[in-house]
Amino acid sequence: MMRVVVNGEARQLAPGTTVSALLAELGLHPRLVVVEHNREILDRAMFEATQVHDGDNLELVHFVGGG
Amino acid sequence: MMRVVVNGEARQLAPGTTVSALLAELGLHPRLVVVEHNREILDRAMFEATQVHDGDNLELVHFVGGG
Amino acid sequence: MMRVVVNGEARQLAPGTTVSALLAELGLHPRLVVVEHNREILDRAMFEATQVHDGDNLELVHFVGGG
Amino acid sequence: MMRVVVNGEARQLAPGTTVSALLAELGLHPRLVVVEHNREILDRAMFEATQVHDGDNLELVHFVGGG
Amino acid sequence: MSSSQAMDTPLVIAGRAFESRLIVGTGKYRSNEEMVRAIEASGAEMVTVAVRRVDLDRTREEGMLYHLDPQRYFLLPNTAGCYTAEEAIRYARLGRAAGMSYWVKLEVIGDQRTLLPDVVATVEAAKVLVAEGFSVLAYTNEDLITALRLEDAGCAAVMPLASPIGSGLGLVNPYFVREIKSRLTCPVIVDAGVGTASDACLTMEQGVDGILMNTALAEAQDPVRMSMAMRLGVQAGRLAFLAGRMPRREVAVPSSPTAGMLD
Amino acid sequence: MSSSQAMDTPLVIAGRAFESRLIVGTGKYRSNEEMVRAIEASGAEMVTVAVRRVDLDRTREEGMLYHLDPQRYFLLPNTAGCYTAEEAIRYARLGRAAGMSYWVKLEVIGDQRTLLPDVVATVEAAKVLVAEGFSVLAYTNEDLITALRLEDAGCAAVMPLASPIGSGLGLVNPYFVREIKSRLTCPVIVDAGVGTASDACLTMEQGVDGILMNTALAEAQDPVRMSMAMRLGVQAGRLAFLAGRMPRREVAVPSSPTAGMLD
Amino acid sequence: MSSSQAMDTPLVIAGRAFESRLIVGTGKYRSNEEMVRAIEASGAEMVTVAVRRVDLDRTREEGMLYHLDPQRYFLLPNTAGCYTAEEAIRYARLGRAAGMSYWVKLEVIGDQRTLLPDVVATVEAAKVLVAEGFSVLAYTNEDLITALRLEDAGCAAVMPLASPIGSGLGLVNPYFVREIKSRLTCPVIVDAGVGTASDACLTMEQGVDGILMNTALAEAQDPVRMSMAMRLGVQAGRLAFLAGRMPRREVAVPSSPTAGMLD
Amino acid sequence: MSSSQAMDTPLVIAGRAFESRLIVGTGKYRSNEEMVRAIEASGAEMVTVAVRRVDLDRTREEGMLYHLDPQRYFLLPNTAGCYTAEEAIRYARLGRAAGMSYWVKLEVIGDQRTLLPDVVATVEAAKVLVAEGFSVLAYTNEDLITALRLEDAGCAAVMPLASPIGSGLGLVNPYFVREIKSRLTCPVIVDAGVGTASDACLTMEQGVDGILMNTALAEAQDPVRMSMAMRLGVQAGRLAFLAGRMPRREVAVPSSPTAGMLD
Repeated sequence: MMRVVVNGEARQLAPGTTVSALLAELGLHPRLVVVEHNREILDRAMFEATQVHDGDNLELVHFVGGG
Repeated sequence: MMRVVVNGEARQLAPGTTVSALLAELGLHPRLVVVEHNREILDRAMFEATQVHDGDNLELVHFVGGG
Repeated sequence: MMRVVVNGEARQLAPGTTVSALLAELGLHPRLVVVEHNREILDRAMFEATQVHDGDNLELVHFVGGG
Repeated sequence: MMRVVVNGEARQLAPGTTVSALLAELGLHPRLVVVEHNREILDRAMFEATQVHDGDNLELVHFVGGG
Repeated sequence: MSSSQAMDTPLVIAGRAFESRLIVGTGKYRSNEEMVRAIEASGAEMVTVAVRRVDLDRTREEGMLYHLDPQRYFLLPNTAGCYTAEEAIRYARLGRAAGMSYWVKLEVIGDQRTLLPDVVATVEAAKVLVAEGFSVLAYTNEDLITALRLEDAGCAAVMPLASPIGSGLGLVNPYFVREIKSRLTCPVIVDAGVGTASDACLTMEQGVDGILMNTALAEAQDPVRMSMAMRLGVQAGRLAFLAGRMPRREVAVPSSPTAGMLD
Repeated sequence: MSSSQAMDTPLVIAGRAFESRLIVGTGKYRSNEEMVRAIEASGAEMVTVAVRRVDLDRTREEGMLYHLDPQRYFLLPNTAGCYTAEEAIRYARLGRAAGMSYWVKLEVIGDQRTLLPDVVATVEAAKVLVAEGFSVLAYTNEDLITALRLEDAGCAAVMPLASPIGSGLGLVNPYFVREIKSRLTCPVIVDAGVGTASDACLTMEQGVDGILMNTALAEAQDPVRMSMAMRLGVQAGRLAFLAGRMPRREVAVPSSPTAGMLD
Repeated sequence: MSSSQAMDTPLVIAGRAFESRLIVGTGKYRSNEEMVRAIEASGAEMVTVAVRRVDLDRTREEGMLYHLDPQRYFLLPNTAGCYTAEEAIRYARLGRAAGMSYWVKLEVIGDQRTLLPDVVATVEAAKVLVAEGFSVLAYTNEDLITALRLEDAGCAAVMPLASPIGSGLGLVNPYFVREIKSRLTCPVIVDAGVGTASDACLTMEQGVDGILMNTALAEAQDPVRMSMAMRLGVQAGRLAFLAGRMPRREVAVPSSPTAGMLD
Repeated sequence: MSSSQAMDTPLVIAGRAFESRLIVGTGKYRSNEEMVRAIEASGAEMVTVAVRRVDLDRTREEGMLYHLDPQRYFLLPNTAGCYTAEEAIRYARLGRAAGMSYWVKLEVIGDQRTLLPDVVATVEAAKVLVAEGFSVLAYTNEDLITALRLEDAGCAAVMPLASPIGSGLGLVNPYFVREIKSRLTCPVIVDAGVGTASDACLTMEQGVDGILMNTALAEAQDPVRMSMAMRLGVQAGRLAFLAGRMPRREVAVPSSPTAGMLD
């Protein structure tokens, strides 16, 4: 298994997991999430093709209420 | 001729002049004027029947702009 | 005994008690008290000579802190 | 003659003029003036010894009313 | 404005209901046309008028009834310019005869320079007029004691000033106006002194029932725009009062979550 | 409201026109339902949102896009909570990715207790973001010099505070805000500190182009009513500014004619 | 303080001259010792006292005359707590008998919650007392008309409030107080409502002749320091009024010369 | 004034103690004689002066050292009129040479119309001057973040404005000035904008350590009287701050006992 950090928490992922797969696993709709992959914002079009690697840092963000 | 005071000014009127006649002479529409005859407010219905007498004091008032 | 009212409270006094005697009995210095005897302000010079009678109403007042 | 600039105005000075001489010529008391000589503040102790040269820029300043 | 009025109840004075809490005067406009358009923009349903002699030398156009339709606007005669109770009572009666209504805006002035009310004469006149069946809306100062007496005298509304007539200084003493409102049961209308929309808004936020104004509209550079501004300002202040404002605090509080920040 | 908006021009920021001069936040409401109804009542077309981590333990309902239709409301991501230029730039980019727009409300906070802006870092971040093509609406303090630099940096709007975020103290320094407005050519939006409708009205009377608020609505006892109050208060203040208020004077001036009194 | 008093004239009331324009009350202090030290620090020459029943159950120490030397301080009896003219007249007479002076601070209260004056009863009582030879210093509200009547009634001084007794809200209505001062010839002393030194200073800057206060001193955390502060604040405001302040302007003007800068 | 100063501690700046918390400028007086008398009356121990070219065409009398004895007054050179850090540093050095002291009132102006400070350049210049051993008293705006940076830069005192230089608008933003005072450990002196004694008093009541002013004195109709007024106003405000004011309340509280009334 791979060790990655998602939104600051350590997680174990199966090798070869894609970003799409991760979002699906987390029950998140790709349209409503922005993914920052190792500090780089990942284009939605690349979710399918992008694999997560051991040690990666992922931030999954969206809009919340704010002023 | 009779000498009366209308709105503070001395005027000469023919004996027997009625309030209606006075208003007509002044070009005032009875509906739009209130007549105070010797300090008594005169009912519109009485304009016809009311004669002005020598020495009478008449105040002809209406609504003007005010706050 | 006489029944009088002093500062709103009923009191018993020996017949013939003077205002001076009353003040002395109450431990009040005449110079520092104003006496209202049956609604009339009593001159200090009269404290000695003035007798209290049955049913009299006395108000003993002085200066207190106020703004 | 030398051409120097004193407080923004061109002036002619005799060759060899010292700062002290210049102040004297201008009627200025050395204690009450600060001399900036070619952008360098000149120590009062050096007024005597310092010669003004052709093309020099001198600023003579002092305290005035201000908030 | 339906949506905003749906959030409020009507203003009821002497049993008569008004959708608008803004009452406007008709004096000092540059032209009658401008006055009419400004009053329309203000949304006011009740407008005040003065009672004066017909000018026998001038054309009839000066009369208000030529310009304002009494079917559309409820005309409230005032006793402006009166310095005694007797004089005010006389004008009130003439106003009733002219307007066919028993309503009067009672003013008894006590001083020419400040146009401040003579509260003693005002209470005296109010008693007489109430006894004659008038619905008296009484102009007064910010004195609570006088306001209570005017209510006891049977006034239909008590109208403390925000500041002197025509001054435009706004609401100088919100404490006293708020106190008057909290102590009276009859409607409290703030009369005189409002200068701009924020004054009207702030005044309504004190919880009063309405505002009466004239100079702020007539003397604005653009009376029609200002009338709309005042209409909105009065509604805004009323709704803010009903809504209940946030607390004031000297420490900042973020509007966005402090949690969920990125590493 | 058509009649009142007919008296004004739209607010144009970065080439985009808005009918409403009120911009509202989406934070701190008691419920999302209340937030939605309040925003509707406010008439706002642009609403601010924050960018935060998805909470992986909670239901999806927390996301704003579940509640506000981006077709109906123009979403303005903010950088609230950022204390450095770098951090703010990072959040601005994430907001752009989330919202598909190049607009950002730039905030770089300099102090946790007062949430006052770090104006140096704000100018620095603004330059970077403008270079990346962002339309930057920059939150700042009442300092004219900083405001001029933000305009020079290419900001689409400069947003001085009325008072600290969430304080509800209202417009503390009208002079400086007026000065900023008079010296800048880009829109000036007052952001933060407004507490009630009269604050909004007074602020607009200074001539500024709009107001951004959140806490005054979310923390009102009745946010929907207060939102309507603010909508009206902003319009009232705007129109009063355009109308041009009467002069203030300490001497009274009668509203009714002094001539034509009876003997 | 001699130098500062050299710049002013004494306050003259009913022919009696006072160096100090600050009059203080004697109520509500934590202890009589503190009261005495505070009054000393205030520099006041006239102090108000109340007339009350001797408490027959308590020690004699409660009497003011045990604490304040009438040779040093001019004692001004008040009619505080009276709600009718008759009651106030009765207390005034008792005060005269107790203090051997014909001076009285006349108060007729009209409402228990606000302690606002009943101005009608106050004028009525003033007439009676003046006829009996009293020097009447009358507590009143900010109403000019009432103030003029109190002067006509022969009052030695008219004393409008700054704000309600014991409220500490400061000078709420400077316009009306200034107007009263400009229209009366007798001394105008502002009585009640001052909360801190800047209130006193601002009040004196309106041009009034003096200030009477009690709660601001007695309820300060350190009454002695506050009494000195008020003494200085009253003098400061008085001198600033006499000096004539600079104009207010919204454009800056340098204090240092713009000429003579270096290249 | 000893008694009042006995109630306070001295103002200590850069290790130097001052009895007076009032610092005054020397500009804009109608005559040097008037200036000297005004400064005497103010009780100030530190006075600011500007550095300018000697006017080679005029008599020597213009120099300040002809009028103020440096033995009696501590002269504080300013950098007024400087628009860049470099320029301000140059003037500071000239001032040191002229005054033989390492103290400077640092001003770097950012805008000619408002004379507001360029806070970025001010912080930059402060760092350089502190490194050269100067005791820097820095004029700044009401921004807390900047104030904290000036303290970090080693300034001997931070001097936020009350309002623009020469405006006389008084203390516009008491919240921010209070916040600055509560967060800094170095002395906070309010510089610029005070117009009259009550402004000075109110400013000191915020807890700041002192006030620097010039125009309010020089432009008063009677500068000597106003200087005494300011001296007293500053002391009054300081003592009121130390004394701790009574609470504000909207309900009245009697100053005289409610018990002991007669039947």
